[in-house]
Amino acid sequence: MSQRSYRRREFLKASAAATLAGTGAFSLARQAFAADPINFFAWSAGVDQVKSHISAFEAKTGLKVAYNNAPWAQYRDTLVTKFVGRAPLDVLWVSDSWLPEWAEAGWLAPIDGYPQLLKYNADVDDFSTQSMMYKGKQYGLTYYTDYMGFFYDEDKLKKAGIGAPPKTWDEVVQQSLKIKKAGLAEYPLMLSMARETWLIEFLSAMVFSHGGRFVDDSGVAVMQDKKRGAHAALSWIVEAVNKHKIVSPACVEIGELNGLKAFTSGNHAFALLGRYRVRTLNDPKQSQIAGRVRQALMPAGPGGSHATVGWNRFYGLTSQAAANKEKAANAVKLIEWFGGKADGKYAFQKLMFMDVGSGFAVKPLFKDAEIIKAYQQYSDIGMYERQQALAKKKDVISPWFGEWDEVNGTAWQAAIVGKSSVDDALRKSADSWNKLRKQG
Amino acid sequence: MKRIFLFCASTVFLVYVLAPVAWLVSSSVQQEAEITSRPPHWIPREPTLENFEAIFAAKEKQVTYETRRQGDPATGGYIPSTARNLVPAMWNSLIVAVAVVILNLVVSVPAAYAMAKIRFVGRSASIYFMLTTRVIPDIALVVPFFFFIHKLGLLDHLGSLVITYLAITVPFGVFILVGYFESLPDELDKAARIDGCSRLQTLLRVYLPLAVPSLVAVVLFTFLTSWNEFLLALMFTQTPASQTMPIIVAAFTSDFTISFSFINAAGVLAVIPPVILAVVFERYIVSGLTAGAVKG
Amino acid sequence: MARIRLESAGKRYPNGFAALESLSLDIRDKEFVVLLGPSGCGKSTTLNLVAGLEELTSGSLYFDDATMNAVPAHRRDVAMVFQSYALYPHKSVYENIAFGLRMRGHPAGEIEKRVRDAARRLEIEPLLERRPHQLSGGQRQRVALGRALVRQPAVFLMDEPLSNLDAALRIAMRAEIKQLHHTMQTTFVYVTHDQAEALTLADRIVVMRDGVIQQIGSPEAIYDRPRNTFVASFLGNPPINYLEGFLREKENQICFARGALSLILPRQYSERLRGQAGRPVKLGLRAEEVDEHSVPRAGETLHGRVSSVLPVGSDQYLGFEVEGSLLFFRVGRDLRHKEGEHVALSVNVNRAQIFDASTGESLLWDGSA
Amino acid sequence: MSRYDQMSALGLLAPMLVVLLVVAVFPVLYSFWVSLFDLKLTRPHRVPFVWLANYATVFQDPLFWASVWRTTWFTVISVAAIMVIALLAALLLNEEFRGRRFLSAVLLVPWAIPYVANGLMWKWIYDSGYGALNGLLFQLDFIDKYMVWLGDSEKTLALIANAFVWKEVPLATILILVGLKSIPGDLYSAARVDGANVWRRFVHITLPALRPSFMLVLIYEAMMAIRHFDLFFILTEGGPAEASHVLAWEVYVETFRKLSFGTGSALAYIMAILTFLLAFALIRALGKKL
Repeated sequence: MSQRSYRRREFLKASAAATLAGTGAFSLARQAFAADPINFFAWSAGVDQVKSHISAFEAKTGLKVAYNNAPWAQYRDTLVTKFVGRAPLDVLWVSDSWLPEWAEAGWLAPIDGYPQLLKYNADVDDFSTQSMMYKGKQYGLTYYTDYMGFFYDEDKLKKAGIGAPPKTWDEVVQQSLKIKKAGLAEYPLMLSMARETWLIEFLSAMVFSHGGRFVDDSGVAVMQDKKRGAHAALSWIVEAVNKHKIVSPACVEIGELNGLKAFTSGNHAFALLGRYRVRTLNDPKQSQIAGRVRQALMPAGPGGSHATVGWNRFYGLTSQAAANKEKAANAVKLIEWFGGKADGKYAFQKLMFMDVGSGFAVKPLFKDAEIIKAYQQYSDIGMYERQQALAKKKDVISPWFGEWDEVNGTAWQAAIVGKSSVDDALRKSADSWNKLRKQG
Repeated sequence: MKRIFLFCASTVFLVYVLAPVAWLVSSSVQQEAEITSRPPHWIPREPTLENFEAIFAAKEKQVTYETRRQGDPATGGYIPSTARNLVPAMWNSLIVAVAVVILNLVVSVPAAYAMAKIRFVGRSASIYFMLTTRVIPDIALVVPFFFFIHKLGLLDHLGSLVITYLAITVPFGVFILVGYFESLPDELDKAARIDGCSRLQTLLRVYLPLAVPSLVAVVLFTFLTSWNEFLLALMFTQTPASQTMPIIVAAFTSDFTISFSFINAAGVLAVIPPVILAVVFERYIVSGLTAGAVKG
Repeated sequence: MARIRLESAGKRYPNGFAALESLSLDIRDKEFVVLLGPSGCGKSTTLNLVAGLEELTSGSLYFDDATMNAVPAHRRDVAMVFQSYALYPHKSVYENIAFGLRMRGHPAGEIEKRVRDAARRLEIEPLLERRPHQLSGGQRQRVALGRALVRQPAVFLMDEPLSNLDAALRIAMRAEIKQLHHTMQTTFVYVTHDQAEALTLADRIVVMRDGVIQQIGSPEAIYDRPRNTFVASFLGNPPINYLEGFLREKENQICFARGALSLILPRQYSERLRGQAGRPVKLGLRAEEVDEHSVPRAGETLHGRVSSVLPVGSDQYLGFEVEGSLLFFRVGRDLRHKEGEHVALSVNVNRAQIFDASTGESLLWDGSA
Repeated sequence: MSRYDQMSALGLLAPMLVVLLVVAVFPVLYSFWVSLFDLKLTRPHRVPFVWLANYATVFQDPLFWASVWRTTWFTVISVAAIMVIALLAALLLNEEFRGRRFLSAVLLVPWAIPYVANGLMWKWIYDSGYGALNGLLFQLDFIDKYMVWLGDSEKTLALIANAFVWKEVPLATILILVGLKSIPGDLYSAARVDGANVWRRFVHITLPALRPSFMLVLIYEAMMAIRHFDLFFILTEGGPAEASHVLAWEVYVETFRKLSFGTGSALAYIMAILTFLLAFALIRALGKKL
């Protein structure tokens, strides 16, 4: 054996071991995919409801659905990674917040070419349909529509000698101080100001009820304008935390979920929460203040109204599915099954409402006797409708929303914890908006 | 006098280390009503294992209108629908960790032996190179890794984690092993060569059996690093098929409606395997690290 | 069984340090050669080159007629014993000894037999199942020897194998190694810095310094006819004494002169030293070359003062001041001198060495081994 | 050294070199390349080459400098606390007493715990509504009402640092313990003969002998603190406001929240270089060769 071949063999022995081990690991990791199912991705809400409805769909059509979900908090990151990585994905839940961003990036396809889907617009609240439009095209069918509601603990108000819930934010301060004084709650108002996806909805509700806007109709930032409601809204929060001490300084670390829990354990008298949470609030199994929670119209700021923010989550169709005729046809069937009628009924919307309490935007269901009966058990359907009529869609939805939202959330928090003045915070947020807008 | 002092110091130390964990365990077996009491119940009055049962009992099954669980996940005792992902995620973590451990050893053992025992041209350069790569913060690797993993088509695959974890574990493994090999006498190397071993045989038949303490230490370090890694897994895995334990646990903290005690239960489960490993192999960690570490 | 030849062997490290410049050495088959020198002289490097643990950067190495330059250690038929024994701590004594045979693919039966034989011969049979850490230093040394000898190699290399043993054991092991060489009938290359070991064991000694061979020769030749002061100083205990002075010729006799001292050098030196009167030289006198019993004769006597008397059991060392220089002699213990006493000592001029005062080269060197 | 050794060394090193080239060197170079583009994932169709504009953007952003400062602060307090606690723990474990083995096994618990679990554990301890910290202080009468912890921007960084320190102390303790064990006992005996008391022995023998261990702990823990991400993600997401917006979080937000890979890469690159310089400076300043 020559020297050279000898050395080579040594070398090969060493490296072969490494290679073998490497390939072994990857084959282990690789997942086998079933033959072309409809890939459906959602956040982890109503999982059992979705699954049961899928089972019915599969039984009916013979198609297979690969359903996966991710937590709401990681949903956007996850989906963007999937889009960029071209992971197989056909139908997905989309939040109105992300529509411009995802449509601009070419990840979502409009559904204008599918009359079998568009026909459902006739049954849907116009406000909800508008939330699914971007640049004149419609990108889906609604999965759930809801708004930010104002809730109060009737017992605490009575004990503090308060007859009626507050109509204005000033009254919220006065009543809170009374409740505080009576020792009924340290921080009467639960306001969740943690940095999470919910924050923009809380902020929008505050701004809209103060008669304000973040941006005007032409898309120019107006939040920094002292005469507009955003300034008043933030000033009110800052005073509520730092001057009146009716909102906990911990609000910047309390997310929507923890806020909900704090409210259900009876720590607060007032709360801003998604309307659908009222079911939990009045459920004796989950809430210590069950049966005592009432909804009131969003308090109005000076010069404001009882307006609140409404939102929409919908079924979207990916561009990769739209590009393939067969895939698109199957995906559209699934969208219709969920977002439209299944077997001639709005079955899924009703299922979600009955099981979970999720809001819907298909108007015929408002007349559904079972739904009315179910809702009246824990809340007032009249109030539900009155407030929903005053809901507005978020005005900051844009392709650069995600990036701006980071800056904006930080700025509001900075003002709340006293690290920045209200003026500076809003100016910073507005500057960021205008800069991003210019960059496109 | 000294005994008393040592006793007090040990107690302070024990409390510092164990109290937070004890609180985590205590919280994991409390019911939701109890866990929200103020001040907290340090010892649960009505301990329950329902969180753990939910995690292990949860099985993937056909869900129809009839078998669906009604109500928000909340009404099911605050146990999220994703509870069933935890056990598979622990399997994922295990698979990744084992694969990384094996590959790491295959890569770093020969390299460490060469650096410690062979005086070759480029020896110090390769040592510096290896150490330099350790200094790069892993978050700086995320973007290039992302494109790299994307190119390989491994996004949302365990393979992406195996590859990227090598980047963060190999330099450390080599570092520890080089130190340990250097502490073993050179003459053993010579003796083995004279006895007829090639370099590879010298490594496998003489040094490897002698390096067991540091091998165990490297295996443990690598295993725990992989098992515990969060940032890269957060970036490169998106579905339960490939998500590892830390991702699923972190996801619980941001789920819609979830009980505090459930999160703590998930935390307890995440903690148990690595803690058992570490405590069982405690002896090796210290002795395996020593030779490498002091030399630096 | 092999003849080992190094031709102009050089070893230069990447950092530029030259351990060996150009070394030529021809070791005969079955010869016992000792490489002797202080640390850093290149003796271990030479051994490693022969073993294949290091590679020549210039020149050639042959085993018999085969070039070995690029053959790695594990493919050479050599065995080696190390100063630290280098036993495998994780293997039993048996496995330590058997390992080399296993690696070379000997059949199991033969391995068993050879290991048993070696163990019997080295009287370590009862230890075979032990681990190295359960052995004494001497036992480890035997195991290390056993590991080398079972191989029945063509070349048997030893790198300071006895340095870690205590003095008594060292003497005993020397005898055993010598015995081993006789029975094994193979080529031994032995590295040491201990001149006594070299003198006891070697067929030929190679004295090295700074990577250069100073002298090669039989122990007697090296001891009696050192080529230079370095070699002369390195062997002998207590070391050789030097007196600086001049050569002088009178009455057809050649003398060494220093001050009042004049020693008549033996006749057989005349041929080499004639005609160099006045040349500055160093006289080398080994410590044992005093003859305390003979009557002092002119030209063979040192007159001086006893400055110290150091008994060392069987002998005593005498510190002796002559012409302003201090010399040490080894004399019998029955010779009763006192410190400060002036005496005359008769020296054996027939074994005196003459070196050039500046270069240290022997003026008696005739190039013979 | 021989040609055989040279070749076999390369052969043995090859797998590591390949791995590190692929998973460390290539990414670092590629990262620089990416940082020269205005690359936003949400705008996949337009990716202009912008030279060093991303770096200019980063350096002009006050948030960047603020996060550098916060990272420095976090690192300094964390490493200082780790060194002190680990030294005390190591001195304790260096004594011989019953239960020492148990204690050193327990010591490893925080080290083995995943950061995510560590994070949610401390988040729950710090919880302003039901957390153990409030509960304990309240029961001991140190506070008369529940306090806000992580939500208080004055306390956030220190609280996160505490969680970090808790988890990092074990490894640092082991490293220092190893140093302690390597001090020859003769030194202490000699000092005792010379009449040095406990404190003087500690100052004149123990501390100087621990220098290499301290160096290692200092460099290692500083590197870990600078790059630390997990706790910031789990505990505060950089908040409240910007109170815990450190460099690693900034990189994350820029890259994966804003999906701006160009500026994200520039930031990551700057961070890598800063880390590298710091490691280098520490090694040089403290005169230890690696």
